[in-house]
Amino acid sequence: MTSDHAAELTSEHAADIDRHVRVYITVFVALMALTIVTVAISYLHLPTAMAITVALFVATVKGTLVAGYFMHLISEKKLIYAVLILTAVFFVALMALPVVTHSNGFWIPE
Amino acid sequence: MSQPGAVAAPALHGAHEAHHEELGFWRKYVFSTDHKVIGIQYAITGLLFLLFGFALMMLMRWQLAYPGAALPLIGNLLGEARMPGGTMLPDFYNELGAMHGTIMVFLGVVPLAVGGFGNFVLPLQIGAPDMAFPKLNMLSYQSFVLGGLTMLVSFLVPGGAAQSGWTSYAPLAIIAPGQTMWLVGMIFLITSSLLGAINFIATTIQLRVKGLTFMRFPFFVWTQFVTAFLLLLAFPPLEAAAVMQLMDRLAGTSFFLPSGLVVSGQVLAVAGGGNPLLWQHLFWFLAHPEVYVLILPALGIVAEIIANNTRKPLWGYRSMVYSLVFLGFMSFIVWAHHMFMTGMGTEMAAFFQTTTMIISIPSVVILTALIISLWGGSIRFNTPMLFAVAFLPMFGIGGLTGLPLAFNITDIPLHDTYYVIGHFHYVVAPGTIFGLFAGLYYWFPKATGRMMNETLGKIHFFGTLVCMNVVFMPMFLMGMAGVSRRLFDGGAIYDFAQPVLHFNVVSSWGAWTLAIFQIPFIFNFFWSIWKGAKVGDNPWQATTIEWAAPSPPPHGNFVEAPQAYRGPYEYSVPGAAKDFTPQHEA
Amino acid sequence: MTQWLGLPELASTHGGQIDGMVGWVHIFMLVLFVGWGGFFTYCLIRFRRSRQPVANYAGVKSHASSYSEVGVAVVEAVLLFGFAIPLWAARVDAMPPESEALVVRVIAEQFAWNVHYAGPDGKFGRTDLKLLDVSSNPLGLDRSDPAAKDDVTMLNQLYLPVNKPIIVKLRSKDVIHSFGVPEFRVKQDAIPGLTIPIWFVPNVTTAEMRTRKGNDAFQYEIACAQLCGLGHYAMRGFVIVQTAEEFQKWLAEKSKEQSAPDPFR
Amino acid sequence: MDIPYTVEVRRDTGLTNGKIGIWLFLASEVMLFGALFASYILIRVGNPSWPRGDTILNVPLATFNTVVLISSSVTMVMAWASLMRHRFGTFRIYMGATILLGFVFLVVKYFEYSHKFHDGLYPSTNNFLALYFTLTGLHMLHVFGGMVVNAYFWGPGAKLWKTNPVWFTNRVEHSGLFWHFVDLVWIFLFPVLYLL
Ligand code: HEA
Ligand code: HEA
Ligand code: CUA
Ligand SMILES: [Cu+2]
Repeated sequence: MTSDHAAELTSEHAADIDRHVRVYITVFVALMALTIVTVAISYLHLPTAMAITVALFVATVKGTLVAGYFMHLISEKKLIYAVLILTAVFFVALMALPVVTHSNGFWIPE
Repeated sequence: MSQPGAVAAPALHGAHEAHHEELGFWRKYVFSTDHKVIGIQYAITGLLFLLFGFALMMLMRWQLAYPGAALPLIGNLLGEARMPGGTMLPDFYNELGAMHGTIMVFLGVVPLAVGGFGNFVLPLQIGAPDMAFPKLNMLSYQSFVLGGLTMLVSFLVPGGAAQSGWTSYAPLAIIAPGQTMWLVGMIFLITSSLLGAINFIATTIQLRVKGLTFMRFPFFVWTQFVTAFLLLLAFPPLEAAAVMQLMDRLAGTSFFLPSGLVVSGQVLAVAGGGNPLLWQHLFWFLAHPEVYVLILPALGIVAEIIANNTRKPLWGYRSMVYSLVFLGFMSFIVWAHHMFMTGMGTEMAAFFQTTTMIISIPSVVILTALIISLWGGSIRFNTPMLFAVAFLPMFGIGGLTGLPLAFNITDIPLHDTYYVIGHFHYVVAPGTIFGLFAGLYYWFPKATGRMMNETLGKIHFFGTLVCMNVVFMPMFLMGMAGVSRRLFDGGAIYDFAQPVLHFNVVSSWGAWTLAIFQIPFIFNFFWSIWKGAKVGDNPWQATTIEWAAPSPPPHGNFVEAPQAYRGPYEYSVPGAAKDFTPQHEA
Repeated sequence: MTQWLGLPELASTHGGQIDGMVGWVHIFMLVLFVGWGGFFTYCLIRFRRSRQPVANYAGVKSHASSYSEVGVAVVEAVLLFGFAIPLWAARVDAMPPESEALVVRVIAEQFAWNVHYAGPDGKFGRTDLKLLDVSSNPLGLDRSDPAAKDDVTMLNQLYLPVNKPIIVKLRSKDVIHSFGVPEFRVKQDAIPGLTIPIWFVPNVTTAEMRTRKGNDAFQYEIACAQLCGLGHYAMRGFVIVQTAEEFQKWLAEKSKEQSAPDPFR
Repeated sequence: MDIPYTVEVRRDTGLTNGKIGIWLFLASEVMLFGALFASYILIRVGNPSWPRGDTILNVPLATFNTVVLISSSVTMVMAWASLMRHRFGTFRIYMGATILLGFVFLVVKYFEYSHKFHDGLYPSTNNFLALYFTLTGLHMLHVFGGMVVNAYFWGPGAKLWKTNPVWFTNRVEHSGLFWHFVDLVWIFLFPVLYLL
């Protein structure tokens, strides 16, 4: 048990923590920039479809940054990936739900 | 994270000799964090709710058998608002129906199968000292109790309990009285299940003992593991839906309310623009996986008991495990087979019919494997085994009658008739409930150190088996004749129902007799806690690790941490000294 | 062939296919149950402890089970792609053109079935929530609209001509109901906010069915199949199937009667 | 009796119980908000006309809040990093900042809400607002929850640092994971509700 403590602490010794911190700062700057970008774009009043794709794209990039670096997903254990992939699959099913509902009924909306 | 609030012996067990720091009654039995105590709390509460749900149903069965007739004695006790002069009012009937479904599913079977058996057995079977997050475990139970109380109290508030079915379909659920408490209760129950699921998965992955690889898991552990994933990922959408329905009821939103609703001549004053189908999608996205949550733990129990009492390994263990995982995965993409009559286009219908057909295959594989496991065995017919064996054909009937429902075209005459009621009761009542009874008889000695009485057990079994079929078999015939479910008068006003109406009487008497045959069980259960025959740690001569612990297991479960050296079901190994070779024996 | 299943008398053209399929599925189920059940019971008797004191570690060796499982899968696939999907497509996609069919609106409400015919002119009149009145005008039909002049509205009574495609346009005013007519093998939820068209061809008149059943009080019944509140159990309507002539006559009379300025309105 | 792998990692999974636990929890949260987003799409697609967020809501204010929440995420990781560097003092500062920023977020939201109510805009007004209030409301609950947990680790919970620094560091990391997730949800809520 104590050996595991040691393992844990030495694996992350000061040097690469400093590296981590530098990364966090860059990510922070990137996120700020992207935030400004989305808002700016929204003022261009693009056609809805366009606007949605752009906004969601930027949001996804931001999300990836947060998940990847702040949540350390770029260097996570396989097991966590497995759980998240499974979740992602069902998440997609959930997102498909409204689309199929609307595209595929033989009823006519009033 | 040491757990002071825990005890060696289960709550039920009076004098126990295990050494540990003495705690006050409350910390010991009520706010305990010991997985065994929590498991037993869950089990008892679940059983009581099962009994309550059954009681509600027996009231309904009176109205169904003798529509409009005053119910002697009990009738008048229930008050003018529900049964004036002993005759039932339609809204009370609807309350009973909705609450019977809700209670049986969410407050009866799930707590007993997952909360009870899962909590008590799973850590023992993987050789763990406790669950990974004992405090979370306690919270989960408390949240469940809160949910249960909310549901119970809802009978007493003005407007009464929910009366829109356990499916709580909008818009009815939004304009009808009673649903608010139901939704709040559901949110508690969902939270409870989510906490539980996290705990089960983490425990299974992290706390299994040395040498216990996934392919050495007892099948029961596998079923609990898959079940936990179903709960974890399918429940949140319903939680979201419940929140939205609450908003519709309390904040006047219209998530599920389209524009231009006219209720009893009055145009409904809401913004509109919502979609009633959204609720159905979100509900069934949970509720289909939920039905597998109801069956899988029972399947696991049955597998354990069959292996133990045939005295031979399960046949095709691997294929069973793969089927189980596949089944769990598929159960997320079949939900719309409950919505075939909502006007689906060809593609969507085709998709969901196909997935539903596909999902029936793994069930067939598992059941077949279990039946084949009997071949070549040396079968002991003790009470747990009787229930376990009876489970197979009963689930068979329930499962097979799922097939005509699974085809959109044949679902047309059968949808929302008693045929559906028959179908799922065969899987949940003589199916799941049998599995759970089997488990109770099987693990009772582990929890208390005492056996339940065999004779009473056999009476309980044969009585229950016969009555269950008397109750549910007629429902298929009524369904075929086209009698809708959720009918206050059991279909009495319809001409086309007349030829089958007498079956209502048959079912009802079946149900009441069924109740009588539960008395030996209830007596047996409590009597054996104190008076049952004392037995050793491994009365069934089983191989899985839970039997390595003393009965009842002390706090921390095992005297010294066990290890797994082989697969779970090494019975009658050729050349072995005795006819069982435990996993934990080097 | 499906009397043995206890399905109600059949009175629509497409119903035969449904019954046939219900029959075949149940035969399949029966085969499975008997097959598996047989093996099951044999095992219980043959391998009881007294007969088989020591278990056989290996158990079954043969792969027969895998074949039977494949068999099950194949049969299910046939039922699915051979029948279920095409038949449903026929129900949904092969809707006859409105010109060749009788179009009726059925508007469900707690707890009744409102029926709305376009009348001789074949045009449905305007309806408006504002004009709606529970007793006199449950549909909010605007009689001032020329198209509405000859419209016919009924309560819980659906008159239909025999052997003619019927398109029922289902609606609901309040909650979800379900329009089910057992003899026609028809069932469809009526969902507020949506208009759902379904079609069928009734091929047995009420009169004929009465003689067939030897019951001259017989009526085709509309049974609400979806829980819709207190009155769900009593949400019962009637379908009266007549010959084309009888129906035309009935419609003409009704239309005259209802378009006539009526002192009580 | 001790539960194994609460502090040290299990060799074959390379994880502690807590790490798995929190990620499983986040997985369920993904499905929760996923269902809400799905509902948003379905209801939006189902409506002939849908207002652009910025015609009803206050974009600058929300932009500010986005900045606040993202910054709080950074201070959160910094808090964890300082523990990894055994700098308890800096941890206290960063954690304090995180809680404070969360508080600022809630205050701003409070003003947004009360302003809406003042203009007679309620959840019942239309489905856009219904979704707006439900989604942001639920998100605010999460922010609040995160703040409570963080406050615990800033205050009483910090005692653990003395007795078992590794464990404390892990717990802070886990509460951080939750906090980042809440931030992540907002990153999607913001454009979806305000900009589209
Ligand atoms: C434990 C619960 C459970 C289980 C396991 C199942 C299993 C299945 N269910 Fe069921 N179902 C419910 C619970 C369950 N169901 C409930 C509660 C409802 C109603 C909800 C409501 O509306 O209130 C419902 C409703 C329901 C519907 C909607 C009906 C309608 O509303 O119109 C459909 C339609 O496809 C369906 C299909 C199936 C199928 C194909 C399976 C398949 O998984 C079955 C696969 C199994 C087999 C094919 C059996 C194999 C057997 C053998 C091989 C022979 C064995 C024989 C011997 C041993 C002798 N179910
Ligand atoms: C797990 C789920 C479950 C279970 C087990 C049951 C069990 C039973 N159900 Fe129910 N039922 C539902 C789930 C369930 N039901 C659902 C979801 C609906 C649909 C509701 C709706 O329409 O919305 C429904 C609807 C329903 C109807 C249709 C009502 C209607 O449509 O109007 C009927 C009718 O007879 C019925 C009957 C029964 C009967 C007789 C039992 C019997 O089998 C009961 C057997 C019970 C026991 C054997 C109890 C065992 C417990 C003990 C003996 C306790 C011991 C206690 C201690 C030791 C402390 N149920
Ligand atoms: Cu209308 Cu039930
Ligand atoms: Cu289902």
